[in-house]
Amino acid sequence: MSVMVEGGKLDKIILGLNSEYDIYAPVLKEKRGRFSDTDLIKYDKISSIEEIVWDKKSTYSPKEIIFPITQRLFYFTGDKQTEVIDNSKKTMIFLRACDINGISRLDDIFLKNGIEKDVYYQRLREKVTFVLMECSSSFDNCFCVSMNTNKTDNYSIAMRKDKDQYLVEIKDEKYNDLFKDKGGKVDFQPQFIEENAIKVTTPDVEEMPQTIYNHEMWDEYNARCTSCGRCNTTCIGCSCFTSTDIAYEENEEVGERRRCWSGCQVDGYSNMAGGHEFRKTKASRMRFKTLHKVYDFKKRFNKNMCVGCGRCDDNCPEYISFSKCINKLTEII
Amino acid sequence: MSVMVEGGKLDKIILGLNSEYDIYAPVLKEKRGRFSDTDLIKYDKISSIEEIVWDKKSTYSPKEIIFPITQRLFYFTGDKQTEVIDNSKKTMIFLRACDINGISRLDDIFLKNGIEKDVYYQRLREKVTFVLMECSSSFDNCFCVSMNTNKTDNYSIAMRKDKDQYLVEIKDEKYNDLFKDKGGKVDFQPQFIEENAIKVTTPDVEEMPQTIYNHEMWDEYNARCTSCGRCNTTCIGCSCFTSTDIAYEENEEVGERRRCWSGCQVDGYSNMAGGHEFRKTKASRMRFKTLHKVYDFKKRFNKNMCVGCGRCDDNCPEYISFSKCINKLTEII
Amino acid sequence: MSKNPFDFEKCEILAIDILTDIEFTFRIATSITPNHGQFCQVSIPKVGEAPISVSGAGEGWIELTIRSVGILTKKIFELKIGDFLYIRGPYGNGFDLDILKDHHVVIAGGGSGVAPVRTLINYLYNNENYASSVDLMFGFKTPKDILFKDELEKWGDKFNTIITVDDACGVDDGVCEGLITKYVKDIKLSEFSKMKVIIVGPPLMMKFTALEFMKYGVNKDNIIVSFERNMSCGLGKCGHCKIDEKYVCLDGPIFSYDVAEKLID
Amino acid sequence: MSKNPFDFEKCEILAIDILTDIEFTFRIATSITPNHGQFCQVSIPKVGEAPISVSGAGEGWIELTIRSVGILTKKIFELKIGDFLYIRGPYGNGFDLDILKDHHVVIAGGGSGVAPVRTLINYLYNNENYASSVDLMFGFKTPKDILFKDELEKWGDKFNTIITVDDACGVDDGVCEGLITKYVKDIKLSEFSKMKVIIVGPPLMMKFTALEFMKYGVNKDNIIVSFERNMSCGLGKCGHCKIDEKYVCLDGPIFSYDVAEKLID
Amino acid sequence: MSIDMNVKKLTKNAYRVTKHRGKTALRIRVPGGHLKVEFLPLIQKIAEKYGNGSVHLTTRQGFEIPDISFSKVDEVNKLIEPILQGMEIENGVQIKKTDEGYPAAGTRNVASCIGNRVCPFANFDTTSLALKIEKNIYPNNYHVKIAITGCPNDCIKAHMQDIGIIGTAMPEYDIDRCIDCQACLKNCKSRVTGAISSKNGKVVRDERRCIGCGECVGKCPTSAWTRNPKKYYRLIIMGRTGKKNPRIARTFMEWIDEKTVLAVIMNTYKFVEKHIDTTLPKEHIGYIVDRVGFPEYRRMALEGIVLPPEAKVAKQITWGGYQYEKDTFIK
Amino acid sequence: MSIDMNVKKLTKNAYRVTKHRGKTALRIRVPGGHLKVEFLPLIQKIAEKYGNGSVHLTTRQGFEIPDISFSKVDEVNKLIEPILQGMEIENGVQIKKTDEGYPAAGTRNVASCIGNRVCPFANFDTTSLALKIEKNIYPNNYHVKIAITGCPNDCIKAHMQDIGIIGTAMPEYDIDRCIDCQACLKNCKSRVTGAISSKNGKVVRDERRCIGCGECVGKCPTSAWTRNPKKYYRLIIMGRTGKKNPRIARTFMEWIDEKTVLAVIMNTYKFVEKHIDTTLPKEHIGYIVDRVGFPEYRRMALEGIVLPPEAKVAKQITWGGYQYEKDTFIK
Repeated sequence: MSVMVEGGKLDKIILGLNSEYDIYAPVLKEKRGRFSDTDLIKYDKISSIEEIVWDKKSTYSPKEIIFPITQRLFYFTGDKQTEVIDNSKKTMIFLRACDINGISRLDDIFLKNGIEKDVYYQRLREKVTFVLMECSSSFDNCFCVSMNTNKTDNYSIAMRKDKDQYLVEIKDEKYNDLFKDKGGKVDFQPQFIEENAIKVTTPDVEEMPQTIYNHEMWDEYNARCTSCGRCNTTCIGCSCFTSTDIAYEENEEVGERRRCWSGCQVDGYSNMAGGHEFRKTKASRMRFKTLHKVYDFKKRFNKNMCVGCGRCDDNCPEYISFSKCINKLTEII
Repeated sequence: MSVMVEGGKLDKIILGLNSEYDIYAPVLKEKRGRFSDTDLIKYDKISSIEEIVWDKKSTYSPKEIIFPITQRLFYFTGDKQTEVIDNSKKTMIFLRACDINGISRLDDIFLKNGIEKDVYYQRLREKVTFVLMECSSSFDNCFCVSMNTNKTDNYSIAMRKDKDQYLVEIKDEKYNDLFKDKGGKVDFQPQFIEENAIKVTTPDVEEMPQTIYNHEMWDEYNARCTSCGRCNTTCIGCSCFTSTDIAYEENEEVGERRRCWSGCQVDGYSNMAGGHEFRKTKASRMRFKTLHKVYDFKKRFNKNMCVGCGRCDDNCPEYISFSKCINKLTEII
Repeated sequence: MSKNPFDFEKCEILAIDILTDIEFTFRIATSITPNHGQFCQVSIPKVGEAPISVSGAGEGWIELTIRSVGILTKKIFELKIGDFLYIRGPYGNGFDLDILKDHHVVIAGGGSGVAPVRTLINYLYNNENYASSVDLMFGFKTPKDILFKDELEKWGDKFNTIITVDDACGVDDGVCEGLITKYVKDIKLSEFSKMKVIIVGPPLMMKFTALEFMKYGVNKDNIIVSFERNMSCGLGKCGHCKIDEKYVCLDGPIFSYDVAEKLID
Repeated sequence: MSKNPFDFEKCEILAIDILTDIEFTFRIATSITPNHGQFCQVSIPKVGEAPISVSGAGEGWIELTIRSVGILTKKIFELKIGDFLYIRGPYGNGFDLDILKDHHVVIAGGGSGVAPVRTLINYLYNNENYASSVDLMFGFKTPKDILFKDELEKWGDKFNTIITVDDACGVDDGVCEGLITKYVKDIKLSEFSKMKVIIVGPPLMMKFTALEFMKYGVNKDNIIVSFERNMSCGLGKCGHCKIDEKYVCLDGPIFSYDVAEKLID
Repeated sequence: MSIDMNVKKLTKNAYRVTKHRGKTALRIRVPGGHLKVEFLPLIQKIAEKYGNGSVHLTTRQGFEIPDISFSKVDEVNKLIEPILQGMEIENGVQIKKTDEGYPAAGTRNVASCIGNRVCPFANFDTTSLALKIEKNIYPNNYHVKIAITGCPNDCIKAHMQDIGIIGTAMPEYDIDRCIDCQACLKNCKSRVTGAISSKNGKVVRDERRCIGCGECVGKCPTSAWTRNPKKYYRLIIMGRTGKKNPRIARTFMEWIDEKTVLAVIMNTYKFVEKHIDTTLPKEHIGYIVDRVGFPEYRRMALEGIVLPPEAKVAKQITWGGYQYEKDTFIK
Repeated sequence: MSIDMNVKKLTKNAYRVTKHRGKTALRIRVPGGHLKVEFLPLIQKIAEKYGNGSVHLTTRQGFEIPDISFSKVDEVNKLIEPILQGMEIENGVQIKKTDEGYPAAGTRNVASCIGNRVCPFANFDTTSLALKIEKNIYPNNYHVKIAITGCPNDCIKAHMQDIGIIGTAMPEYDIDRCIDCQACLKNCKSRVTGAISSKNGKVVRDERRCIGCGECVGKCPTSAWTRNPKKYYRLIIMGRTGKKNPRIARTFMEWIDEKTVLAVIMNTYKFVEKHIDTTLPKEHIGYIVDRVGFPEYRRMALEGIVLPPEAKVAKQITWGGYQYEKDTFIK
């Protein structure tokens, strides 16, 4: 069922949903950008459809909703340990096709890699309803089409903003009631981006030639990359984390085990206890990331990790283009 | 007798004269000007005609030759006093008509004012032979014509520089021999400036109206004049001095009485012992100077003190124009 | 609610064996029965967690040989018998015993690389005819760094055992001086095709030892290595131990050298 | 060689009369015979030279009343009888005695202005009938500033003498309080035309005293003033004492008020 | 006619007395240093027609056009009318007679670094503040130097000014967004004041050590650090070069808002007005403060101001700098 | 295509990474701050065509043209060829490829006050020395800031530079020309260091107190004071703003000649070359000196130099300035 709903009415639906759902969407945080007087667009809870930013790409992906930047695993109180169990509401996430596809990569790791499921992820993930935000046009640095992530049918609701009106497809019928009498039926199916300005060809090999390991193509990144890790933190697919135990400062008897995002580009990520660092150079880290995103993940999960959202390129302070790096790699092979 | 002499030959004459005469002329002191990389033109002993600066006005007048800036009057050695007596050679001064006329003002003060002659001045003055430097054109700020000081016949020799040649009139026959066979006879008489760009009218009154004393015309100088005293020190006519006794630092038993130039514009000039200052304001000092230069000196000596050399205007760091001040005064009366 | 794989077991410390200044073996009470070469995530709550190879196992206990290299291990070293360690696991694949059966097995270890193969050696020691022949080669930095001295002596009774030190420090202790690669030639290398070489130790030691054996004709696929990485979750989630498409905590730490050498990190 | 007018005479100090804390009279041996109102250039070599009015004169000596206001005078005050002062002069015009003859003479002095008229008063005192009548008016700041006290008393015997102080400091000493201008009215002012008024003192005192007398009908040209300037060379060369076309050291210090008032400084 | 130029008037007209007799140089203000290039042809024309074809770019971000004859001053003043119009009057500066050149020169061009219109480190739009200040204080004959810098790096050298305004950021920390990459910590340690330390896998900011450069925000890959959207300023005062006692400006106020900055500046002028020794040629504000004392300056500078709650004000200041001899200020 | 810009190369090309994604700003050097106005139209054109129609006048006396797209950098580089030609190459700077923009940006534009081409106080032609230095040191990637000021008044703020060059005058006194007006004394006392005192009706200059400003010469109405025609310089070093330890430069050498100034600068580069910690992003010279120590800097700076006899060199330096916390340099 598809309907055309006015913003005001949509807000009422959202208000109604709020008792059951935390609704997340990309919103604008005024003057919270990296530079003064610049804004930040990130995922946060909304209570009005007006809060959603449609015309710009968010800096951070929605992954932090289901894979929080900091996530407590256990609390320790004296000798006792308590598993931290999330009791939050269900979540409804407004997001785009690339990010929906991105979340499937997270699912691969957290739910399918190895024997065990990551229960912390699983618990959050299971609460999620996807609301697809239709992309009216390709943003800077997007290359979803090349990555086959421009499309998805993995959503419950899809939406297009048309000035003050919203075209809504309710794919999961359980949401039909919500929209009943809220707008006229229309013939709406979300459209997907069919072409990006940026086109990427991923390496199409069974096995990466060993020569790539020390290939000079990586060398430039030693000088260019500053290991800031933004390509990891803004990536929808990056799922690495580091666990830490702490005792609280106010009472050392109490503490927690938590995990935080980490990333292969960040200093210390590949350090062993004792100090050995496997990937010391920025070139080696770039190689690791690149191969992971467009080669070895695929060997394991039959799809590339990278979904071409382009956030790495949007945010690299050193203007390193990942799409260009992929193409360079492919060309070399 | 007039002759045309080459520079080289003139130099030989000068060398010949040097045993008997100190020859003074305006010379260039490189980079010794008030501002860095500017030159100073002042009177000094020369040994070559080449050293003479013809095309610019000297900053300081030749008065310092006969009225030294610092002149020792007595030496004191223990209880003894010794009159300082100048034993220098005769002097020959290259100078212009205005300065020759200016020296006549000094003569008025030092030799004619009061009953006594100033012997220190007299002794130097009596040694002097004037060599008139013909002005080929009026310099900036000159107003000799207005002051009737553009002409003189008070010289022994007159000279015009004509590239490397010098036209010389030997008016005092005792110098004829010097020039014999040194150049061809010519028909040369020095020409005098007949017009200046600047024209000045001096006040033509028997007695200055009392209203001038507090006239507002002086007020502006309170703000403008900085009492630097350059109009006094560069003036050919200013003859004021201050006497000082000192004991030498190395031996307080020995000392000297000396006199130094002073000037009505300089702070402290009109101070009494005990502190009373007769002319405290710059306006009053400007009034004093102006009236002295173009009014009261004339009452006493039948000629104005000012000879219109314009050095005060050349050198005033505050760009106060004395010629303009005179005209203003005259206009007011 | 699903079982939480991050959950861990509280285990009493039964014995502490001080091997060197910085290497202790802790025997802890647990019912887990790890394979040879597997590891556990060992922790002290509020301090941290680290992957530690199981270096011994028996009825109701395992042994963990721990090297003091960081905050957690320093804290562990402060524990006494009767205190507790917290573990989860075992993780990783462990050695495939089957492929060793009736083969000439060479086990080459460098430094604390001896720990993960200790149970395997003891198995071979206790099952004398499982392998056709066993050679042991262990390299340490200096004589005082030698681990499991008593057992090395014991093993030496049955197996050809070469112990080397990089620097003998002037002590003539019956050990050889030099890298173990130097002594590969001293191993009876008659039956290349059937020889199984297990190498455990630092990355470069493993690489050059493997190359040395290959020089003598041992096939890559008969060389087995054990990777050390900072396995953290042990569950294939956290990403720290990933090399190429492999997760060391899941697919390793034991790899056939022909697989291992091709992994692009 | 011409005679050097800057040359000076070495004179022994014969007596020192301490008038006030800062005013001493030095009697020095010299053969010069100054006119009333003339001054000398007094110096200590290596210290300096200053113009000092002659305040007394006799056979082979003169008196100089000196006020300690600067470095030189301070040094002079350190001298003792038998030490030397160095003088040249006398300089200036001095008073014209002739014009006073048979006139009613009023002498008004302020502060150290008394010094230059002291010899003149003593002349009039000693030649009682030279002037037809003499009034003296002297103003000082406070009672302790009063100069020539003994002589004032002596003069008072013959002449109508008014002594005023700006501030009596509470002492009732027979002196009047207030500026001397206040007491001009107390002078017998019957014969304006023949009255000669001599005023010596600070510039403003002279000006206002002159105006006061003029108010009572005294003619400008019957008022005589004495200028204080920093006469330095005493010879009309150095310029310090010049006012308008006048050189105080040559043409003064004594001026008829009708001339003096017109001078534009 | 001989030159009779009241040079004090000339210098107040933003011309200077040069080394060359009868020649002057015009100083063109560019408040905040930001210039529409449409004014360049006029500057070029004046330099070519009245000057010597060159300009000097001043360290206060103005143009100085040298070698103009005294006699051409009036003509040049008429010509620069569009500059006064476009760069001063349109910005709100009150200039009555627009064809008589600059009405004052004592208060110098308000300089500013390029600010956050361009620079990634700047914490605010320095040029805009410069224009606001220019509007408030110009024309004025008191010799006051003000410069504005976008961050504590102080590229504009505000530390050498009578009044230096430093844009500061109040960094806010979302502990749950922090991934302990320590980029902020390392940067702060190596390039700033080491105000960030590591604690339990997160970081902690020592607010008494933080100088508000905002670099932690720039370095943070997760936006755990963001700037409080409010603008904060540090005010440093009485820095100077000069021949007597060159010294760097010292902090007078921290964490104040723009309103306070502007108010303190206006109060500073009142302080000058009240305390300047007019017997001196031009007593600079720093020397007035030295003479009158910081407490009196502080009192007057704060008069009528309600400080924002975060604001901190120096209770006393130790100035330092060069003192060439022990009696530099004992005379 | 996605932007893949090696920003390190870009910044070495005198462009900067700005706050705006994909936009840069070009910095045009104006060595010595003196500019022939014939270059203005080109600057205007670039700003209008490639930028936003505005320029920023930098505190180092250059132009910064903001808002240029990364993609236009090559085009702009070709356009500025006449500027490189006229302002660098003609001045002797070696630039191989003139159509690729500025070859380096680390060593900043050599700034100078207007100097004695105009200013009556300046002791020498600052711009000419700036050009000589530019020729010797540019292009160079080491981050070094040099400024030149004509007199110790330091209008250019040389006290905030790595290397500040102060033109000094050696005043010479002709006692017989002195009329004891005390103009020099009063000025020196009120505006400078009080190096002149009165003695026996003349004045005496305390040469250890004199900072060589030359103002006594300017004040003297009789030319009793004149400048020794030789040029003298004071070299002050390692001043800086920055977030760590803002401080004024301190005197390294006094009464040196131009040759020595140039040689010390070249030696300073050798010092940087030898001691720079290349693991840091760009270690500024001042911090290298802090780390390595002044004695080593002094040793290398003086290497191979025969000092003029009047020269004086600091044996040690106390730096001072802000140290925000006691452990600013204890880490």
